[in-house]
Amino acid sequence: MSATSTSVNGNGKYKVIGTRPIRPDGVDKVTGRALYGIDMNLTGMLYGQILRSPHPHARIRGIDTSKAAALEGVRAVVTAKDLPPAGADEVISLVEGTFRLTHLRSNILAGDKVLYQGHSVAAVAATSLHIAEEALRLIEVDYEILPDVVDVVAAMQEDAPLLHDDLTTQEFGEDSGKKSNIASHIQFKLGDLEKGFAESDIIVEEEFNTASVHQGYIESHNATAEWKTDGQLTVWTSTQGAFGVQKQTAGILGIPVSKVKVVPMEIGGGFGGKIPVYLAPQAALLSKLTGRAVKIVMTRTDVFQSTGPTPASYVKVKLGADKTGKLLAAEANIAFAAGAFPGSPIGAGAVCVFSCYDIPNGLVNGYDVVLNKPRSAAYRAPGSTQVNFAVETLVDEIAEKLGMDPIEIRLLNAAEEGMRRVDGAVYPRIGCRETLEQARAHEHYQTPLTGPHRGRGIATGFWMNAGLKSTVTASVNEDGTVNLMEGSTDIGGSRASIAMQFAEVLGLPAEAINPMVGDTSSVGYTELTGGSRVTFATGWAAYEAANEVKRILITKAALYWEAKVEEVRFEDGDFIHASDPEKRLSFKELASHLVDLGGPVVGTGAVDPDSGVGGSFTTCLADVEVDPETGKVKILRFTMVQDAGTAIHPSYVEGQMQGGSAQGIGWALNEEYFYSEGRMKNASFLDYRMPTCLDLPMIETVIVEVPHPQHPFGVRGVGEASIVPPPAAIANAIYDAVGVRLRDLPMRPDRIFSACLEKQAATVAT
Amino acid sequence: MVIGDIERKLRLQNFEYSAPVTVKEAIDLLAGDNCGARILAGGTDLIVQLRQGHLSTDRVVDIKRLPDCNKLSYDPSEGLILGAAVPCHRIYGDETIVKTYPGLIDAAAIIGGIQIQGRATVGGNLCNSSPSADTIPILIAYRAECEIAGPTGTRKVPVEDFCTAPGKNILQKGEILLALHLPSVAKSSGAHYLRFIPRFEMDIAVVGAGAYVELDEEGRSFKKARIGLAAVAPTPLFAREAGDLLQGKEVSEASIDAAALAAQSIARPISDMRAPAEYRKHLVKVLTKRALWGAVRRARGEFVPNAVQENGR
Amino acid sequence: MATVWIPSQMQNLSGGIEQVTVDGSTVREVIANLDAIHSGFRERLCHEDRLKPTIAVVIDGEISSLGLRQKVSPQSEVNFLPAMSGG
Amino acid sequence: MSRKLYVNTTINGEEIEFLCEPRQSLLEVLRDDLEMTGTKEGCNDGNCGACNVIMDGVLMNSCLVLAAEAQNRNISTIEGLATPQGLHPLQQKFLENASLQCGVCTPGFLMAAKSLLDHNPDPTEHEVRHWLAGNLCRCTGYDKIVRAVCDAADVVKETA
Repeated sequence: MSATSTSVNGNGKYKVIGTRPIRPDGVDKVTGRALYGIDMNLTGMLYGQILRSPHPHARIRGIDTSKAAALEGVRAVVTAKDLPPAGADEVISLVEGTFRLTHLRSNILAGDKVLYQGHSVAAVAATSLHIAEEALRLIEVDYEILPDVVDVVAAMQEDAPLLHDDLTTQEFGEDSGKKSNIASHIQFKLGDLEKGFAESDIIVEEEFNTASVHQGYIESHNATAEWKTDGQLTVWTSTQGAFGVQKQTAGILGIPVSKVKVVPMEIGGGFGGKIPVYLAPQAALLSKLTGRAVKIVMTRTDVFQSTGPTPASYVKVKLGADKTGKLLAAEANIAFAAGAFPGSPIGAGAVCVFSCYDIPNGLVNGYDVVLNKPRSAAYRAPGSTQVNFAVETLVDEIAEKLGMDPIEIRLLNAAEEGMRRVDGAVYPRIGCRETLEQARAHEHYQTPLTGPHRGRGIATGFWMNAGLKSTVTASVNEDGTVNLMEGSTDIGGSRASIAMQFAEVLGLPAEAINPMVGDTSSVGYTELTGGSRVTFATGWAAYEAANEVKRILITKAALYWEAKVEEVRFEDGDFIHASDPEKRLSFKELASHLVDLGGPVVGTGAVDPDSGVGGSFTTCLADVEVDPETGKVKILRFTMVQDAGTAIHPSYVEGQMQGGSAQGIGWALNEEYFYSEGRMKNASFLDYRMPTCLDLPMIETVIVEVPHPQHPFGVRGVGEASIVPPPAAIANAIYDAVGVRLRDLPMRPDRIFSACLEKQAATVAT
Repeated sequence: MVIGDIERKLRLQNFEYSAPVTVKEAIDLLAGDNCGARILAGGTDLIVQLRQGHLSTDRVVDIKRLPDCNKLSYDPSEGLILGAAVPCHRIYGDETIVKTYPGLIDAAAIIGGIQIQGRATVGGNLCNSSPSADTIPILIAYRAECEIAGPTGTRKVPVEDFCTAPGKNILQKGEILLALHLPSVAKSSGAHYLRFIPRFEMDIAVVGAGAYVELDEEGRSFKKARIGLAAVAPTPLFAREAGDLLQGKEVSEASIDAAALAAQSIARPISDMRAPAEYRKHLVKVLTKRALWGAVRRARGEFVPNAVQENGR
Repeated sequence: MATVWIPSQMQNLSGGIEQVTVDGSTVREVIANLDAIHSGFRERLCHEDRLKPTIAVVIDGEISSLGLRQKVSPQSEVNFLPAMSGG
Repeated sequence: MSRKLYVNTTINGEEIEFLCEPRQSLLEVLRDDLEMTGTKEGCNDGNCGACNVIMDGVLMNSCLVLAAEAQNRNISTIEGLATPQGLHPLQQKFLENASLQCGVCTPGFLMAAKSLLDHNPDPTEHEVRHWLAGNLCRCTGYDKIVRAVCDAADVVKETA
């Protein structure tokens, strides 16, 4: 096995940061004790199930639930009429965007129309799961089938079936008043595009399409709700953000947030897909009617057909460069399939499309398009992978046409501090160039790839990362340990990385910190686990909390020595009497005296840091072998280079890079929502082909550390950017192997084989 | 009015469970029922299909306690008796079978993952009668026969005549597949099964091809050949003419290409989520060639690793 | 005077100009002054006393969470972007 | 409604009796009736391996086993992998290698890996990957899982 990771600039400046302690929740997770949302079990709990539309687009003329309600063991049935009505202009503002309340409610229980196959129509609670499911068969829904559209370009046409009567195109803050499936249009412009292309010696322009792909977490969506007669609703669920669930659930149910307590259970993967609520409101309504706790867990088919895929896309890109390879002009038209309701990450797509390069002249048009697919949700660097596939393929083509090394052309144009992006923002210190340089220097790149039908590809990607609000509360125990309560649900080991930042400040071993994830009633407001923000922002909150603990402990030490506060300093983990160096107390010793030193020691960090527009860059190298007779691709070797700012727990940084790489590889080669007649036909882990461990090699990682200029430890988020470049790198590798350019994701064997056939035919013809 | 039909994975409908210990008892249970009892062997297809609502039943008859269905015995003159309830892992765990019927191992060791192979049976794979079943082409190539017991006695049917349509077969009410009989293999013979899937494991065959060949003593020409195909028609196909073409022919690129083209000509695949028809048609040729060459090399005593040898079980 | 970059979709308000320098020590003042020069900006960017939730303000490369209350220095560069976050 | 069946079985070395409906899977009974929620449900159709258990020495998807079939069988689940003396080397190596992120697939991987080492104490990387191919992990890209299994094999060999 090859080495896994190189930490490039590891500077030895820290004691705890950069080490690899065992995660605090680890033992529970390897012994089966950890309780995930799907594991909830309450006394007297009922089981809920959701009836979902088999049709992609239909008007609901009527729903008859009487037979289902009469089935023995069925305790309640709810439909859209059990939700409060919403005004057309009521909105809920969430971190991920602003949504019309009517849209959120009708995604939970369809009102007059179903807008996608899998759209929730009714919910049942019964004494067993089997009975609940039998009851679903007894619900009669009278549908008037309407024409559907699932292709993003088709949905944009004037004659396309309209999903919403009242949807008009928004033009960045202005309502165009035009009825359309195009929910919004955004445009960025920089420099003089025409001049840029006129000065270009080489221009490439192509169209690209990417399929809807799913986040693919292994734990299905779930919610258990108990609505007590005092009006207090408790929801236990797997979520990326308990406060987001609280806000959505309260909004959808029309009750104040204070009436909803959300307990985040352990979460079995999210990747952006566990930000929206899908089940909590239905479970709550059923609980209210029955007076019992109600648990709903989606089937895997439901997960695919009813929850957030990332948008399918149409991307057209034109690039111009001079003879030296300097990019002079760039134009992109991007359409994202938002699904049944507006809200795709089109803004992010439009920002990310040219974000890796210094291009003086640019124009980007982005469109958020509704169509008859499930409402899309965020997926790891949402919007960036789709556009990166197009640009990084074309940059490769320019390099090839100019006879340039693919890394050299990227270095020549690499984004740097002070560069203005097409959206107008100017970069602070970033690590784009460094990831390219490390990739170039890597043994992988330096080792020639030999053998027939083999090829190497490279691509560079970007994700902007988020800051947002986080709270951490720390309480010192008399044995010198610290209980640390945080609001960020832990999907990938973040308890460890937050505890380590806390420990670093106080010179404690990581093991002395006992981190816990609180519910919405026990911890301060904290935004979602997403946007690569937890180690960055919640870590920052931990840093602030640790500093407060330090300040308080200094006063306690002063009290202990009956000295003045100014006489005590903190050094190397010890509290020291400045004028009497004999008086020295370790954290643990001081903690043991706290019983006699007045009030408890509690520190809080509550932050809302600006993340900056810098974000994180990745560069990856992919070696592939293509079977020319079948078009099947085997990944021979894969290396991911990422700027982590500072790697707090390198193992989990590598883990993010490897996981993102694997998802990117799946997106590149085989994953897709396969539609026929408006219906997804492959809604299972059998036919939605996520990579197995036989499909992947070891994923080598190089952590680059270009510290974030503002973060106290220099942390940048690392969660997302690794998913971005793999599809383009693999496309470029396939070209290197067999000489065909793939423009559509996934690059399925049949597509590669067809492209090879066409190339052969073209060669013969000439 | 369109009632909300359910295309979802559900828990199971209710049914009775029986685990008979004699064939007679099993037949009585299956024959006596009104609403279609279902036979449970490994359950890796049945349980999923009941959950999905593709099948329904009021009784599940578990045949794993029937001694006749658990036989796994080889005799050089009689061949192999493969009980219908014998899971894949027992087949590839048997060294004699690995050595004697490498083509069967090729198929038995690629169905699902290890945990599926711990349960799944070749008999169940046949009775599920999916066009894409991995074991059926190689059973056809090996000239396997089905031993079927029913209310009126037992009968034997060539495996290529067993499947009648997707998910349908010749089993009548009350009948059970007890075992498969594979004739003994000739000297200078070899067999090979392979399939095409987009991933490297866990997929359903996009196309599968199995071949059995007997060569002359020098290994230069074909004495006979049989070819079976998966996922290219409503049932697994016996490419009889393609195999017959090879009889007496020299082993060469040309003869094997001709057989592959003949196999391709009878394929009539569909386009679905797993692959487009045209691509499947192309794959038939590629895989038939590869299966024949693999079989030839084994017939010549060359080492062509099967999934067990390649992956170390 | 802070430099405001006008998004291309709002340049109809600025008569096609993409860069405007305006006084103001907060985003609120900058927008008010911008609106005084080129009428319509307040309505495009704000809803009641807040930035529209679909709009983010970036000051010198930092996405601000303070909205209209964000401090702006005379050397500052102000950008308006679509609001977005990650997965 | 069909009558419930009485089943007597052994789970992690303890004799256990339960009543079940014929249509209940072993997975359902483990999780919902016996409250052994360490075994996870990921897909309920045999394609993710999260529900792996070892029955009479054979690795299985418990979602594809009827609870009734557990009669007189010997079943091992994740809850029985560690002993009062400590974690199994596989569990320890999963922790040391950071082989889990969300951890929901981990019990299934550990049971599959246990079954691998029972059959093949000295697997190559390829053999590990092949044996684990029926288990899906979406977080890790499998790298650190494969490393942990190889490391654990070394420990098991040394202590054998």
